Amino acid sequence: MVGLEDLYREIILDHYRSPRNRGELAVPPARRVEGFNPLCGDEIILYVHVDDNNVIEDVAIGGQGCSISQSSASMMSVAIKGKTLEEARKLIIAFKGLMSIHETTIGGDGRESDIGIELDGSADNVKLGDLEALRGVVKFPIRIKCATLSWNTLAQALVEPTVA
Amino acid sequence: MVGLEDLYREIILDHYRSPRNRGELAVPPARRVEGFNPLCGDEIILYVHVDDNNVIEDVAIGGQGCSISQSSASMMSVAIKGKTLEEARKLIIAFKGLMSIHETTIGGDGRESDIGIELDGSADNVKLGDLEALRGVVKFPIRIKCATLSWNTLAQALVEPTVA
Amino acid sequence: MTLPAGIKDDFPLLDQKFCGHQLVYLDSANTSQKPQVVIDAMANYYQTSNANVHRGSYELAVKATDALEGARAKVAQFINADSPAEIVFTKNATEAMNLLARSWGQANLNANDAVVLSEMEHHANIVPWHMLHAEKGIELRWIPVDKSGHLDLSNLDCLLDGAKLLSVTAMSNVLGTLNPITELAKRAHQAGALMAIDASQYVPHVPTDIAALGADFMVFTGHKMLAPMGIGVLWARANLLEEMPPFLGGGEMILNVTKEGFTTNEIPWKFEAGTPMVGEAVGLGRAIDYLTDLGMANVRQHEVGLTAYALRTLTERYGDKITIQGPTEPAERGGVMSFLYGDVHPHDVAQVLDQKGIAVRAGHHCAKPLMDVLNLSSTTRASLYVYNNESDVDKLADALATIDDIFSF
Amino acid sequence: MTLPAGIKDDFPLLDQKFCGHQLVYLDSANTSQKPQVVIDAMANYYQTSNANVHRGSYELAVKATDALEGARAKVAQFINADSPAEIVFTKNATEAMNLLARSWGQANLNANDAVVLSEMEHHANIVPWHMLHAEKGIELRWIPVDKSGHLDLSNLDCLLDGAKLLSVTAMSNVLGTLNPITELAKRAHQAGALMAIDASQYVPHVPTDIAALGADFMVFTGHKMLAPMGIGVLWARANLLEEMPPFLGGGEMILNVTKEGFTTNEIPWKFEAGTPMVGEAVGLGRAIDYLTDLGMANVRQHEVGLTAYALRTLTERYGDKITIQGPTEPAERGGVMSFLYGDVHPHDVAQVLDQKGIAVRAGHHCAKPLMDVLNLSSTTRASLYVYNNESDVDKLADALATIDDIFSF
Ligand SMILES: Cc1ncc(COP(=O)(O)O)c(C=O)c1O
Ligand SMILES: Cc1ncc(COP(=O)(O)O)c(C=O)c1O
Repeated sequence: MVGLEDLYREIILDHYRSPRNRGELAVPPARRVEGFNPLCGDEIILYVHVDDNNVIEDVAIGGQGCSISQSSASMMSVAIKGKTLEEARKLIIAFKGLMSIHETTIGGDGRESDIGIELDGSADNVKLGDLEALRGVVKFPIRIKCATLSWNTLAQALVEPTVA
Repeated sequence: MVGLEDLYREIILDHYRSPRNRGELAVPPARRVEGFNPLCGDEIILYVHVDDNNVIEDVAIGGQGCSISQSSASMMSVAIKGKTLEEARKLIIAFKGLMSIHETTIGGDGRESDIGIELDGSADNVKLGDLEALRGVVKFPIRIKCATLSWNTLAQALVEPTVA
Repeated sequence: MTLPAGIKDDFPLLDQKFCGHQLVYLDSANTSQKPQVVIDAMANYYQTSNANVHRGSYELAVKATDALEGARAKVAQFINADSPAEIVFTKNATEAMNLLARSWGQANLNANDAVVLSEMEHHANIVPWHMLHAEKGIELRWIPVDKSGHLDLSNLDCLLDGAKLLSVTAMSNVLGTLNPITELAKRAHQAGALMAIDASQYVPHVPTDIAALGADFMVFTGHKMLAPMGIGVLWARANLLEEMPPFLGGGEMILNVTKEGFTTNEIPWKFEAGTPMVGEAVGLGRAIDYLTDLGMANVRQHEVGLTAYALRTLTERYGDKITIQGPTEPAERGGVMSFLYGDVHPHDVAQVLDQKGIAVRAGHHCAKPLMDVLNLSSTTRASLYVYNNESDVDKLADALATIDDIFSF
Repeated sequence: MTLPAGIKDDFPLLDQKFCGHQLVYLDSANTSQKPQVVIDAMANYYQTSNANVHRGSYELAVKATDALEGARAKVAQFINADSPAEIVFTKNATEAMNLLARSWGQANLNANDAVVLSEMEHHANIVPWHMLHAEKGIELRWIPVDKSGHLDLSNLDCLLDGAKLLSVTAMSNVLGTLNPITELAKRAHQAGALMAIDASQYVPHVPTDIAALGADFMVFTGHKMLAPMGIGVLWARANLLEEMPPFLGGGEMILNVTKEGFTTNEIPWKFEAGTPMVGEAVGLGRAIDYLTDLGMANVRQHEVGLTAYALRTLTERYGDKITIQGPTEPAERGGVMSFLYGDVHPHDVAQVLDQKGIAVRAGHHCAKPLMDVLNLSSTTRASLYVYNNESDVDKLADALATIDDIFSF
């Protein structure tokens, strides 16, 4: 039987209670992208500042939402800060891989857009670290969108042309 | 059990085989009205010549259709020829009364229009004569429209303003 | 007790366990469960009477046609319509509202003509009008919602000035508010406008007399009133239907078709293109019989009582921690209770309840403009129907306590 | 024998007597009967999984959503579509064709743009285009039908010249003719037009590979393929659906709604406003499983064989007295046989057959322009499906003899 403890792991609740990297960044040099889950009204405002060496120098998160979407965003911000774009992309792929079961079959109000990144094997040995705690979400298919909201928003931020 | 003999009575088949008053009349002095049952494509062209004394001096029937619609039209032509408008109206009411069971509940393609004549008791002692043979039609609800087609067309002819 | 004690047993789906807990279904404003008699009526239709309607001369086709038209007559009687010819079957309330907007709207609305809605409408009574706005430039005006969850009618005359249509929900699917339809219809008519009501949340719960309500159009949906999905209703006064142009084109709705054009059938068939959902109509007819046997006055009384119990129980146990939207007086509302629990996100509240077998809905309830007015992104919503009882409410109240185990900090 | 011997037993309705005679159902082109497994699947859905879809976070809502989307995936696979996102559920084929005409047509057709139809179309593929003609002044052109019941393509290039869309039935519901869709699609594309097919009579009877057919749009209807009434399908290439404006407005089809406007959801949900018919989708999915188990190639083979038998039997027994419309070669047609019996009116023919328990349809079969071309006001039509066998054909042939008892003169 699937229990709530699979979903609400301690580390997830910790990020929900005390979100990391909350706030705003100056735009530019940062980019600002919004993500939206119309099913539950969750909303994320993501600021990413990529420096000239293609390193994510800073990240900030705004918006509001449920425990899963908020903690996923918080954990993501920690995971990508200081990483290169290349590494961040691999993380996206690895995380989406973790969440990939079921996602496309739920549909209806709020299926996220195709993120435009191939889910191939190239991210197989990426270490997800704390993010592994979100693995339990796949047992609650309807919540997968909550967990992937920030990641889809990040993917969008990284494919957009660099703001001058 | 309802059998075909209730529907296809000998007198009905006789009128179908040898339709009375088939043909056309000169318009004017006669009026020409068309009736149409889109369900089965049956069609009647009715010519009625009413003289100055409000007597139906002549009737003619054109068109084509199934045994029931054709024989009903033929029997009607016999019944109304030589009758006053008043008598013809009473006949319509009496015949519609005979057929009234079910008619409005069938619907769909081809429900006839409201004939604009009240179905009251005023025609209770009108003699239908041979037309009684059509009584069996009510046991075959879908055929009621076939039987009433010519009568609705007649009703229409009689409510229309006199053609000069 | 106004409804039979064993009523839950009529609904096979409710006799299920989820996650080890007996299901407590509190999402009837979303869709209702079906009594076995309705499920059986549909199965029986397909086993004994299935045929295409209005087309065949054989016995089976007559049975199917009678099944469809019999259901139509039941619907007409249930809402006290003048005639079955005023009942148009659609696939749901949404299609019915689109039919109204497309057909009546196309024929009667021009650029800058105003349609008055309220801020508490379901998207079904908003988006079709937005589409007409985009196409024809009609103007939309909005009756505001006040803090108590009622319509603020202080500016109504002004809003209705020159308007062609007032289209308002009879009962809010978020706040539970029952709106003063009779008064609204009167004032719409005084202003020269017609009145449409979205009765999707009303017809299933409140005895409905369309003549007394005084509206010109009404839409509702089968699946919220114990009937299957896939069937909805547009009721309109016959003279309005007569004048409206057709909506969808095809078989059934025509009188004649040539290569040059077509003529339309009589009402209501003029608006029912293609093969209708006879099985669903039979299900709807049976659901109406079931509700009539219960007595709609009893249904309403049951829900008022249970809503009162729920409002009292939740407030007593959770005080300020729980905020229930909409009117506080049970007589002014239906059994739809949207609430916030502390600052726990509604999605998390619903998730925890689900683990206790309690089915509630979290989200915007297809009423985003209202959510904007309430300044909320979502709520948790528990909604009641004939099969719910005080024990269901108690279980909801108990389960809410476990939220703190996870989210209190 | 390509289909199981006991197949009739799967269909409870067929086990009935009318007027003392075992029912012989020969009206499947009108609507098909349902196997018990389909009836059970729907009942089971309502007993175990019923909830509104895409909206609830609870377990039951997930089950219902999976039921709907699972059915969509089955439909996609059944016709070899690229993705379930290309499958839009409607209430019937007629609504699907109206969706195409309204949405794609409104966005892509202007005054004097030509749409090419054929003279053998069902009203569902005529009236929506007449409505666009009336609204926007599009031009309709007609591919003629020749004496053998085939499309006369000698003028096709001319008809397609400058046309925007070719919309043709894959199989005539009156003549049984199978049209050369792959060729038509190619020639439409060469002329710069898109190709739509009305596959209402095709998908139920012939293995369908939409990629091989090469069309851009296809509509069909559940109730003619062993599934319940109340569900139909529009298939379209994803890129076309993406570009098409919405059809009906309401819940489900939106991404966001404000008082100022709305944005649309992704395909296919963009086109599915309001609560969908989940029970019917489940029924359709189960019907597809049933047909897949039979094997669509076997279904087609069975029908070709039985049609050959019927054409032979009727002609041998009644010679010139019976006139069967459409292609004489079984491989070029489906099991739809419209006929005239002497000069007895089709309504009378059907009536006599009904008294022998034989259900056939008499009328214009919603194809009045074709009837005009054939210079007929109606025909009697017997149509075959998986549950029919040679004995049914024999009973039809025997019963026809009794017509003379009444009408020979
Ligand atoms: C060829 C054809 N197209 C369209 C339809 C319409 O199907 P429906 O009535 O289910 O919309 C039919 C059947 O009636 C048909 O035979
Ligand atoms: C007030 C209201 N109107 C309209 C609808 C739409 O009903 P349906 O989805 O059956 O079309 C609903 C339910 O979803 C509702 O609550």
